[in-house]
Amino acid sequence: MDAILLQLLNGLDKGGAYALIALGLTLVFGTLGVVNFAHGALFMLGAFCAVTFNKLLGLEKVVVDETQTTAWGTALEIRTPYIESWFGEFGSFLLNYSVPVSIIVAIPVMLVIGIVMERGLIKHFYKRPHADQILVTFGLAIVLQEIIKHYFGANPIPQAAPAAVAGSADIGAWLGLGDGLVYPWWRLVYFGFSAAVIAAVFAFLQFTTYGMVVRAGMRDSETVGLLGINIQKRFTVVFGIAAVVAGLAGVMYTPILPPDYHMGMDFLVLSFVVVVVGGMGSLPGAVLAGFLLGVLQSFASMNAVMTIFPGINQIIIYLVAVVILLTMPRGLLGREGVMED
Amino acid sequence: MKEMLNREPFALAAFSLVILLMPIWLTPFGANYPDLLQKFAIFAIFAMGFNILFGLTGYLSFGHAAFLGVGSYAAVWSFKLFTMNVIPAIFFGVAFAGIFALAIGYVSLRRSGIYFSILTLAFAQMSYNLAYSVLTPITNGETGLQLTLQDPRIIDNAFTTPGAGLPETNLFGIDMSGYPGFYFCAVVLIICFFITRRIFNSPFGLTLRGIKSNQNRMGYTGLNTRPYTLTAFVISGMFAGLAGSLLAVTDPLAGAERMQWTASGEVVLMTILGGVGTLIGPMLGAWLIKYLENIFSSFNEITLEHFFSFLPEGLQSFAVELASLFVGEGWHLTLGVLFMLIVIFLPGGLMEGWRRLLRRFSGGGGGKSEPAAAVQPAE
Amino acid sequence: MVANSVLHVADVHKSFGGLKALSDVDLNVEEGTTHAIIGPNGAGKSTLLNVCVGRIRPDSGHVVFNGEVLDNHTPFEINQLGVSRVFQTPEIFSDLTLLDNVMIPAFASRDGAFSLRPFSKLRHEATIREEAEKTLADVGLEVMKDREAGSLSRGDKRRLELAMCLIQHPKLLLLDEPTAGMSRHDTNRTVDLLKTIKERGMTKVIIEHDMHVVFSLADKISVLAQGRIIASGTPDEIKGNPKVQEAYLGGAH
Amino acid sequence: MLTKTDATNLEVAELEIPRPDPKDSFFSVRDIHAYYGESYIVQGISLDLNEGEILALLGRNGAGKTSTLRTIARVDDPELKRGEIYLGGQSLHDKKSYQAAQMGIQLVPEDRRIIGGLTVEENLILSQVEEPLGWELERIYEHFPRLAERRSQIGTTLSGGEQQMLAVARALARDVKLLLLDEPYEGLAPVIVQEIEKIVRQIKEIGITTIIVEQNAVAALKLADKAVIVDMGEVVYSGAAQDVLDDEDLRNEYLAI
Amino acid sequence: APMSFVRGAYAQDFCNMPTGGSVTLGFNVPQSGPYADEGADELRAYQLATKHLNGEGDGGLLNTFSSKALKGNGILGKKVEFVTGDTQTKSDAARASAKRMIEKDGAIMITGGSSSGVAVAVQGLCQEMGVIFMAGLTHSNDTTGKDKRRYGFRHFFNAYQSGLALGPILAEELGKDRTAYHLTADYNWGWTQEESIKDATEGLGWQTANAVRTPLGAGDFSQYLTPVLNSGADVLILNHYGKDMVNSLTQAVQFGMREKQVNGKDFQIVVPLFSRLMAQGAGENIKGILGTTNWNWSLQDEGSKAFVKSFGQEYGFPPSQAAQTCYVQALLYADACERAGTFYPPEVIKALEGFEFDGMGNGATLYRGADHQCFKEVLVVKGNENPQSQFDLLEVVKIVPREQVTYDASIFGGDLGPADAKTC
Ligand SMILES: Nc1ncnc2c1ncn2[C@@H]1O[C@H](COP(=O)(O)OP(=O)(O)OP(=O)(O)O)[C@@H](O)[C@H]1O
Ligand SMILES: Nc1ncnc2c1ncn2[C@@H]1O[C@H](COP(=O)(O)OP(=O)(O)OP(=O)(O)O)[C@@H](O)[C@H]1O
Ligand SMILES: [Mg+2]
Ligand SMILES: [Mg+2]
Repeated sequence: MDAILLQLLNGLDKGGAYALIALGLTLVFGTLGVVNFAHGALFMLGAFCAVTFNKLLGLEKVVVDETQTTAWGTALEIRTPYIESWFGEFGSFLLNYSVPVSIIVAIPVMLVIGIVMERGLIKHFYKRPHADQILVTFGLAIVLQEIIKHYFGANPIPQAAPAAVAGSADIGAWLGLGDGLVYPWWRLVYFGFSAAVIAAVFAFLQFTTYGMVVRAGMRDSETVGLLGINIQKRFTVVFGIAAVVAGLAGVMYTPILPPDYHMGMDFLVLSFVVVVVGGMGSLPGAVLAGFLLGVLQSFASMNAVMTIFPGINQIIIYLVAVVILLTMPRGLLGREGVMED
Repeated sequence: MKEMLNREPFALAAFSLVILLMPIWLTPFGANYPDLLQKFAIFAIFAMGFNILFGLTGYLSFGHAAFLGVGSYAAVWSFKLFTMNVIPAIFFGVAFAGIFALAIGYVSLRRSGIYFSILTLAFAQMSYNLAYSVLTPITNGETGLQLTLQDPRIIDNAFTTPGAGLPETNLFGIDMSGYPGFYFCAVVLIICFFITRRIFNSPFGLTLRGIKSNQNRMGYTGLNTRPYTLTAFVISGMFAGLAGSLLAVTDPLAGAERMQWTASGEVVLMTILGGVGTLIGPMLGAWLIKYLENIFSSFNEITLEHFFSFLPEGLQSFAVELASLFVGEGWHLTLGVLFMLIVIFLPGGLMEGWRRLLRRFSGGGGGKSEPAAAVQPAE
Repeated sequence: MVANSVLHVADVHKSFGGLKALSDVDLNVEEGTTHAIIGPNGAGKSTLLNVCVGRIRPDSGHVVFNGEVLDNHTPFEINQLGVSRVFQTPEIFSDLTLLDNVMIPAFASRDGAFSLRPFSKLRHEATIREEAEKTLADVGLEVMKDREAGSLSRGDKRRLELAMCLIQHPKLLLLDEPTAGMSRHDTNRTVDLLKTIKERGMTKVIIEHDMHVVFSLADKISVLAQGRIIASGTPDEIKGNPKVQEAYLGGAH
Repeated sequence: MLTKTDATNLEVAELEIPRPDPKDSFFSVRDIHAYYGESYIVQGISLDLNEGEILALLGRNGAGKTSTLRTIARVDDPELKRGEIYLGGQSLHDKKSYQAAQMGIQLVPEDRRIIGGLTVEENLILSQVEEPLGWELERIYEHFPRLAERRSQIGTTLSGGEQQMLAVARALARDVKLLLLDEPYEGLAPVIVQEIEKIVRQIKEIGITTIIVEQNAVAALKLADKAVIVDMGEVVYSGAAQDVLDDEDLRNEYLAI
Repeated sequence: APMSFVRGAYAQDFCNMPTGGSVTLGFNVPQSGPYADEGADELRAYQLATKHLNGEGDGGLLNTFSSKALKGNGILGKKVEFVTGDTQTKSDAARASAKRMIEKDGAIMITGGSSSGVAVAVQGLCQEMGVIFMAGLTHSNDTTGKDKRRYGFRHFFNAYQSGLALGPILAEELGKDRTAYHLTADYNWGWTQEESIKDATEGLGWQTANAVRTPLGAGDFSQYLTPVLNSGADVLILNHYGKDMVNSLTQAVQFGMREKQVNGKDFQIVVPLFSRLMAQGAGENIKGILGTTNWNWSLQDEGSKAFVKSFGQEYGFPPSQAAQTCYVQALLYADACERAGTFYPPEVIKALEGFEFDGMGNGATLYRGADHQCFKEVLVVKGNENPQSQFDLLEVVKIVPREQVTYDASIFGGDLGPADAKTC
């Protein structure tokens, strides 16, 4: 029972991450009609926003101590973070909360990145075949990745969650199921965060006229233009939002997964699967699929299940994808006519 | 002139000449060594076959590497169980890939567009994951399936006594490593080119193009699209299996990573880079990517210093610094930049560039000439 | 059922949600005749054709073609039986040349629903090619035969689609507003063309809002309104029918 | 930007330069040339219209009528490479389609272009996102009861004629100064044609300037004040509509009626 | 035939016999992919080795190496040159770049790599082509076990040795009454690692609660971690490497496993194979975690000190274990050629087989002839609780003597195959 509850939590948490990444993807994919292979790279850039912010906070004053030497014979350097020497208490507070605080930095940065990307590149590809979109965004993803690799190396860079939420929450006690049932605080925070972001994006696109215009523009941008609407500008905004959502997903994921330059590619395929299983052009579909796949993946990894079906944990996502796509022609909630040809 | 170029024997002869003379004309590019030449031929087959599906029907498969992998495994098993002769290996490689493609295609082709792509991707990823772990007894997992001294090799062992080391793949006694391996692959490539050309120029090919253009219309035109797309899928799967078995022929090892999505993605990129739906574009794309992967990655600072040694000292180190971003460990960056440049400036891939060149040299088309240049103020 | 009926629509019902697009539609098309269907917009005319070619399955009722009940036939099977259709919004192969556009249906009617023929050379399909060129000439598009179909003007796309149907020599040709958007000149040409086809004995069902076209082609006219056939008869009978006047023709005629 | 142009315009008016100025007439197209990629389609067309006039733009299939309208509406394709367009003294040739629409140009396209996935009502709301607004929804529904019935149906599942109504209604939902109608009667039953004709007359009474492209030349000419016939992308006749109706040779040569 | 365009018309005794004044070595390291940083460090080590072999720099380990055959004048008087390639940590790519170095650049020896799959694949290739392969970082038992090759040599230790070394220390530090839970990367290396550690710990009297296979590159391991705490186990053993290990360890710590008490004992995590780069990736979480490593820069023997000094002065930071093993491999090959007096591979192989040496770190070392595996001291380490610098991540708990990690060559099977020279 406990095990199932915990796996459910795992699944929801994982699902939150999938949904959040897929959400941005499906925005540009299902809404603007662009197959964006650079979406994973945006996720990665978000994570590196947190890394950079942390590095900036952690910039150190280097004092060379000539009296001591290192094992390889050079003078020893003594380092103290500037921020601590300047702000004292508040400095160490900032350092401690660097991951959540870096959201404030990441939002404008990702927005600018998204807008520049759309204005400079993607915009010219709205009318081009999907094949061209794939090639150009894949190229872009590689370039972004290599730039990050050049500056940060290939090794993962760990980011700590704030000390206050670094430990585990005693869920068992809350639910009256006795102790032994603990779950990391940060993962609960992540789940709450993804739910909030998803809800916000939803409300914006599904229930506002702005969202309706964007949906219309994706179907037929020429006609929408003829109705006096500057659809290009709105596309840019939507792309910016997608970049921000991906970036935030990346920022908040860093304490769970130490980021490295390749993490975007690792998530790319999975997020495509999530989007398509959810159904093209459907935001709720992407979210639903994200949670569904997350939960099923968790349950498939339970020992009891794995002893019955060896290796099921390796293929569960794809297996579910196949079954869903074969039983439901357009995924869970897909709209007719979107990316079917 | 154009008529002559289009004539079948001429086209074939020209193509064969170019392929067979690769060891010579690739010398200035530093690409004239057997392994890379073999890869050029093999991946050209892979991409050409992929294009039969993607280029003609518009169905974008994201799982073609699975067939490549199946072809390789089948070929290596043929070497292990039966004989080092490559003919049975290729036969099994193509046959198994074909059967596999038939099964996956039959199911996946129930959907179109992105849904089809993801179905193929899912099947390929399942194959990859299983090959990497659970199916290790068949695939030898991460290490990859290799020849061993304990292999039964029943046909060979019935006629000859095995030597001390591992035997080499052969075509009735001719070793298939090195240059002979390349020429063998080249001949297979030429045959594949011939087949592809025939498919492109046949009613079958035209029908496939019709499916790409307007699948809906096809039905009301009295054509059953499913068997057409399935045939195209199986043919291209068999090309992939052939390429996979040739990989095993020239180098008898089959690894699971050949089936990973990145490998499927690579052939997609090759095809788009060269020019979707063109006859030789995918081949050019394959060459470009393989060239970058093998040659650009090999440049290191020392090679660069040599290269820029004609420059004065300061300039030289600057040039080396700058260039080293794009070669050696930076070769991926070159690849990414190249993808972007080509697709931005040559929509339609390398073949588009070729067409533009031709047009420039043949002095532009006829028709009405342009009025004076635009006098439009910008926005 | 009439003895020489080619197409028999029996008691067909179709609704979309709450909307009854077709109710209780009964229709007989006799061999060799041209049967026009007219009616106000949204009456269900196109829906009726959709039912005939298998694009839409009726909720109840049957379509019988040449004695064969088309309940479970897919569109391609229906076409193979000899039914071709021109759509209201042209359905063509936009990125192929006009010649290719016409050759594909030609292959379909010669080789059946599926034929591999991977090794037969296209260039050698001389007879088919000739026929395709001739058909394009019939509709007046021969000079453009190597253009991409997507770049045609709208009237030309219509004519191309007509050519695609004609080359199949169907037993039954269904035309959904074949002259809409055509200039007077081209409309007249098309009418002439359709008349010659009639002489060849092809049966046609035609939907048209252009009364000039209807009255110069039709042997029989059925009027559809709100999913029901409200009148059926010879052109003269229809012209005189007050119900039709009110529902469809308005004061103009 | 707008105010500045207005100011210069005023100055021009005050100076009263004698040379013919395109800005004098309400709507003016000066020698436009437009291309689809490399094919040269609109080959120097000029038009002039006063406020409240209706112009019938006639010609055979493929003559370039649609292309001309699209160029005026400033759609990307075909690309305008040379020539000038003015509406109410403001230049249009340097604008994008959405800017042209905000200045009061409305194109009712030949294939109607109802937006998929949106209901009838949403299609109408869409044209009221940006100022300036025209008819309110109630008024539209009053004139097109058919649309009122179908308001929550997905727009693309309407029958052809219903779609045509929606396309016209969508244009009226905006404050139109120049209405471009591309074959508005196509596919419509005679009763509806009369209905739309009525609307066009009403539009005329309100004083909206209109260019109408129509294969049913007689119907169009009866409505129109002026007529222009194009062939192969060039103007071959320009004059009063009544003259075309009267001149049989002209009709025979270009219109086959 | 075009062969004559490409290859000299002269007869060749063996593949890529050096004929001019120089000899070319092929350094095949991961330059892209997850191990790119490790590969970069390996390449640094190789460049340093080349310098030292050619008599430049401070001579490095040439000074401490027990064999004095190397003179700093290249190998057999020929200047050492090198070519590089990118393995991408993929077997196919690694073989392709090795082939390029052999077929095009005329490399006489291939060395490097940062994973066992690649090592086995390239080693097989080198056997076929008759080119000696000096493996870089590869820890799987198979490399010198069932997939061993006559032309392949490994200086690095293996999973089995990790088990042998770690077992007693675990008993010492954690007690004999423990229950272990394994999370194992679901591929070849993971399995051999799991098996070796399981053998070792069960030999001590530990129980094994469960051994669960996780897919390679799972990213999020939460679904495998949650069952651990309720399984009755009090030790978690992570048979993961690279990114997998960084992630699973980070997440295990997040799940509160370091603070837990199970069966009245502190819950513990063990990572059998450590590297400094991995420790860096796991950050704070590595503190106090036990594991083994091949070599660490804090070692105080003469060889290690000399290497750290040369490397640190050249690049400004200390070398990783991957760098050390690669550097040593390059020198050992050169030395074997000198001692054999020829580049002729069968002779060089003979010179390496059974070779005993010292002064390269890890004490006295044997290149065992039976399986081409090196036997030397193995380090049991622990994540440093109070690092003095950003490189000071591992603390050596114990140096396990060579005898204790020596095992019978026959237990893994395999066959070295013939040593005959090939022309290529
Ligand atoms: N897929 C559908 N879903 C919902 N309603 C539909 C669908 N297809 C058609 N309709 C409705 O059914 C009715 C009949 O449509 P149909 O297209 O048959 O009309 P029509 O007679 O061809 O009209 P027109 O002359 O204008 O083309 C219309 O009111 C239309 O809105
Ligand atoms: N997208 C396009 N690309 C290339 N050529 C085009 C394109 N659209 C139209 N054309 C060509 O431009 C010419 C004019 O087309 P246009 O649509 O303006 O004609 P039209 O007068 O509106 O004809 P219709 O009465 O048939 O609608 C035609 O020859 C047509 O083939
Ligand atoms: Mg209709
Ligand atoms: Mg038109």
